[in-house]
Amino acid sequence: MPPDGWFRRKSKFAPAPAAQIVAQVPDGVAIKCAQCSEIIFTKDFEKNLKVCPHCGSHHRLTAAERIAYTVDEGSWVELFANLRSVDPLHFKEYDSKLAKSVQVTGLGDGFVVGTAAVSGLPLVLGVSDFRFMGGSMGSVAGEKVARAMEEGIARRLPVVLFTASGGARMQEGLLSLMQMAKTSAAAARLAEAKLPYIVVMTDATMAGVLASYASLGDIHLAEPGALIGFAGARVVAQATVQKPPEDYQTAEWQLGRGQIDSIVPRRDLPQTLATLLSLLTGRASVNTGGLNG
Amino acid sequence: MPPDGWFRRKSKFAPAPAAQIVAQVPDGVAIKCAQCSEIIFTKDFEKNLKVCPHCGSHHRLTAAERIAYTVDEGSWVELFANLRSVDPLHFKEYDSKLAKSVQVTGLGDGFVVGTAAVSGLPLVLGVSDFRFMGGSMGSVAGEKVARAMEEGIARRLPVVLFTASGGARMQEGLLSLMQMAKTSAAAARLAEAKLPYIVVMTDATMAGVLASYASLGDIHLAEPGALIGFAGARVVAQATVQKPPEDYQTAEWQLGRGQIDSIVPRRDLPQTLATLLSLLTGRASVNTGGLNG
Amino acid sequence: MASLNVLDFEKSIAELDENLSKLHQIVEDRNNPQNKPDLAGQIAELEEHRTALLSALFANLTPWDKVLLARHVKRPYTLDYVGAIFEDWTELHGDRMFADDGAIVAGLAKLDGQPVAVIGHQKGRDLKQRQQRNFGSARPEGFRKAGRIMQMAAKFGIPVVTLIDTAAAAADIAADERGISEAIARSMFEMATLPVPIVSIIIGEGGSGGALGIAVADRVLMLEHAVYSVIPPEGCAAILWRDPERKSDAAAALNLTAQRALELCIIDDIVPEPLGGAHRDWAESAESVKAALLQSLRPLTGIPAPTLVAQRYEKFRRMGRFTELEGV
Amino acid sequence: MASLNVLDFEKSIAELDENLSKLHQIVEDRNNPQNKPDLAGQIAELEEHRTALLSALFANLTPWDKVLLARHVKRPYTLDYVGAIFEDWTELHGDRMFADDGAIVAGLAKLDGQPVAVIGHQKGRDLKQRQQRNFGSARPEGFRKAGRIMQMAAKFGIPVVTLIDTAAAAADIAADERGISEAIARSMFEMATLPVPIVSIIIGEGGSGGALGIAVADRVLMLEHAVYSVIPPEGCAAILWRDPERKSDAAAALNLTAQRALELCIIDDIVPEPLGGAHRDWAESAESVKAALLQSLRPLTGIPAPTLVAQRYEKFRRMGRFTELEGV
Ligand SMILES: [Zn+2]
Ligand SMILES: [Zn+2]
Repeated sequence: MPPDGWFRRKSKFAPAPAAQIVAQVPDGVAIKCAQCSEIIFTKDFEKNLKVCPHCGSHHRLTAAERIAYTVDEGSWVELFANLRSVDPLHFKEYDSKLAKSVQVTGLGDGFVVGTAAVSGLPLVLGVSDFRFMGGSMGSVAGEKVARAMEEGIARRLPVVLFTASGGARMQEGLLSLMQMAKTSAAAARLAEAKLPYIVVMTDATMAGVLASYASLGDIHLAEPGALIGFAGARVVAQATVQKPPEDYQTAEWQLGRGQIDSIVPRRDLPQTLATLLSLLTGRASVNTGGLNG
Repeated sequence: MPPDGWFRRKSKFAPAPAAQIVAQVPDGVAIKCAQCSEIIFTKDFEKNLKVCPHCGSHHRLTAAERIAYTVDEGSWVELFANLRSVDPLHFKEYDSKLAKSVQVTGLGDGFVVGTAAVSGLPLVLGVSDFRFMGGSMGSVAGEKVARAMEEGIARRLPVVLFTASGGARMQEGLLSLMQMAKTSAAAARLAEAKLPYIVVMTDATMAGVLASYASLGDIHLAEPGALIGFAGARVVAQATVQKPPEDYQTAEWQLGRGQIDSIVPRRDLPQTLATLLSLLTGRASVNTGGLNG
Repeated sequence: MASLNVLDFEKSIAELDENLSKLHQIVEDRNNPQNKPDLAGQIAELEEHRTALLSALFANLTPWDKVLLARHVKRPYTLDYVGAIFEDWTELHGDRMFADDGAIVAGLAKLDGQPVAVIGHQKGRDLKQRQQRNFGSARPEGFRKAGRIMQMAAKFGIPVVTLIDTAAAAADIAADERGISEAIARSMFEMATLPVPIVSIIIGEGGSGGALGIAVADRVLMLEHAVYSVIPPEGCAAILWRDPERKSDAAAALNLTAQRALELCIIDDIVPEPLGGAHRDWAESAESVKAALLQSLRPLTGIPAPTLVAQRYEKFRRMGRFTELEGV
Repeated sequence: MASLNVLDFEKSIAELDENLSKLHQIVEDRNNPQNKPDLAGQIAELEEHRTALLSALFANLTPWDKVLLARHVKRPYTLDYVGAIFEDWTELHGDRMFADDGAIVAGLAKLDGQPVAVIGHQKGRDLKQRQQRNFGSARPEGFRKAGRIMQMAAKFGIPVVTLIDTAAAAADIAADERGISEAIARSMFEMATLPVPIVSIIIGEGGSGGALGIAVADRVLMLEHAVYSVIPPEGCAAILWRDPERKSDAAAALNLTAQRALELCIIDDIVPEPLGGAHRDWAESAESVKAALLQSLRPLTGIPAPTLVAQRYEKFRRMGRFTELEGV
């Protein structure tokens, strides 16, 4: 279960992590797309939901951006924000890495859960923030995923999770590994309660997260070009003689392998989610106006 | 859904149909194995359960032979023996083919059902006789398979079916095709009743039968070398560019494709069935002596 | 209607259509607004003649004519109906194990405002599409995708509609390798106990196990000129007469028309096509199919699941014709 | 014990074993019955010394020593235990969809007269076996076969025993193509609600998702010298220090021993191995495992399925360590 920094990316298909976007012009007026190297004015980039207007590359979002781009304005209520990771194994540099991630992201942990509405349809929403130690799943992320599902059961609401993770968080050892079982078991409970569970796989969704709750949705959506796979490039190279195909471990490749229901451009995601939630719950959506209406 | 006569056989793997075994020596003292061309004395052939002592080829059995080789002596009670095919579509030569099959086999139809015991363990047993129009599934065979399963449900007994069929019986048109749905639905009922269902695939198990009740067992056994596949060689050749592998559509090939639990030599089948029935029902088997004890 | 894709028995109609279209062209010629000849009478006469001819032709179609109509390349395919009949169509892909089979499409949509799961064979109209769709011959992944969507529908209490249009299931080595037989059997097995209403309609070819594999339904409908058969007529002719060219005789022997299927109690109803076949008026065909689906689904809605499943079992359980001798 | 396959820290034991075997040889030499030297005293002394040395060595194993022991090529594998512990073992093959994966074996058997389903990773001892078994690294088909057998066990009310011994799940492109992630996830998902008792025992390597994929059990046991880890020590060292050779440090950091797993409440019990490790006495190891399985299964039998499943959920639900801030 490799953590962040483990994944090699194909230049043609996979978008670059947001962190790699280097500001080329002073004062943050413009940035350079790490995918196509074109210059993008920051205000165009933001307006375009951080999709490169030149190459269409979907750059990574923070959890806050994702929520803002997805839910009806004013509908978001965060839950379980008080959970914090500990360092149960006294693992090398874990403490300092955690502190740095908290500082950089302003988040208590890399997985954010809350209730919200999309086109008026209520749901439990969970979003992973890749900046926080590569979105790796430690005890807190696993706990929040499980609580999101239990919240769905308690409130009879559908659950939508946006995944972005390098896998289990090595620094918590077996405690991390067990989050795979915990979240899968929670998904099984949600399924028994016959509540819709939609996964939206974003760049990157890997290893222990892909091999647990990310692969157990009723519906799997993915953003274009997102890196989605089991093992990192190094491990695959060790295990395989032949060269991977050009589009290996992209959303498009996974679609062809039967793992994804639909690849949806970022701008269309709110509408697609609203349609699916309406179809699965029988509730009618309402036009809520604005960006996502 | 092609009927008998449709299947080309690979010389290396598939055994010849019993009908092809030509008596070479007068007075039926010996026969010639159509597989390896060796001469076998009839009494050795019978003693060896019609398995060639030279090449191990499992020659086809009649339903009566199969029952005698499988169940505890004296335990067999036939059911539904009074069902007879009709000719609902007035299909070319169907009447005469039926009459000939009845005459050759001495059977009312090609599928025989009854209750019996194997090592003291009671079961519902069904056996297809390939001599009867290639074991093709018309209304009677479909009805008897469904009744076998319903009998299992009514008596809370496991069901064991020996398959041998070229597929649906063309001469009954859509009525034949619907036997696929009927038998699959009956298998679903048996499964809901949580009763064991064991399929023993014998030479040949093809097309509409393989694509219905034969593929729905809890356990799939097969005799060595049995031809098992979806489409006949002609159809496959039309649909495929590459040459089939040497062992294509043999039991051994299907084992490698994940469709079969175990290939069991004819002599071991009664013991294997007894062990499995004991494991699945929790009942203890008893040594009943004799051939199958 | 292009002169390509015209069946033999349609040729007289095609000629009439050509003449009619010439007359219409003259009338509609904008460069000549002053000197417009009055052809209304002629046109009306021709159209009447055309209707009469179509009626006569289509009242006397042979089973083989029906096979050709069912396979007509201009006939509306599953996605043509889906686009015309349903709202909010959201296609869902993949079997979650190996691949996404283009020969079967599946998704969620609304029919008259109510959510339904829609599953159907999809043929291709041009060469590229045909390859991508494997000519509508489903591979194991197609049936497994269908099964996944049906289980999802069951989970959320959503009725299932299947549209059948396939010559046969994929019969190549690769399909066999991945368990095409098991996939078909499993699909029927699961449909037999699916706790939601299922309505199937054969819109073109109902080719043996490949068709029945997604047609174990509470109500099975057939379009007027669709066919449903245990074996393709060509294959049947090859076996019966060692001559695939006697497919027309085989088609007759197989009783593969909607009319015979209804008489044999294999299907529940025949859905009318526009005069001259579904390919002549897609919109009218879609209206007809939509009305039939709604009419079939309505009485099924609200039946408790155990009753529904028991009735479905009895429906297929009764199929078949045989006698029971006395005193045997 | 051959001089091959001897771990570094076992070398002193190997030397003693060699001396002991020489003495035994002399005593047992049948060609020299008259002139038999009385070596009983010497042998007893050496054996005592050997036991003391083994005890000392094995009381102070490092985590990395445990990794080596868990991977020891002479260590009993799943089928070695199966042959020694169960009766009526009947192996069942295939996922009914694509293939039979040799890296996971599955079947039915009796444990002390009672039917159980047995599922386990199987490594190979020689090169050919290893290739056939993919070194015990399960492919999607392995997890799907396991799932099929578990569902069968559930259907017939038969408890499930799984034996865990894998470095990791298959991580090659082909495994990814066929959905290795989905297969692992689905297996955990289904085990979470399986309505029969499940007992898992890690007999050698418990390698991340490949291990946990069939270890979502009511009782999880570990052999004394088995290891259980979120990532192989080599991979962890490569990430932490960009140096796979620092695997020993990584093994310590990962807390992958049975003793630590028990302290972290990840496993329920440790099953003792013979002195010097399971590879020194297969029969005693099998006895130990059998006793542990029986002891674990007995209290689970008779618990109503909903209670059993609820307890299993709570067990895994509680795993993890974090804090909840107040006033946030
Ligand atoms: Zn760009
Ligand atoms: Zn022979």
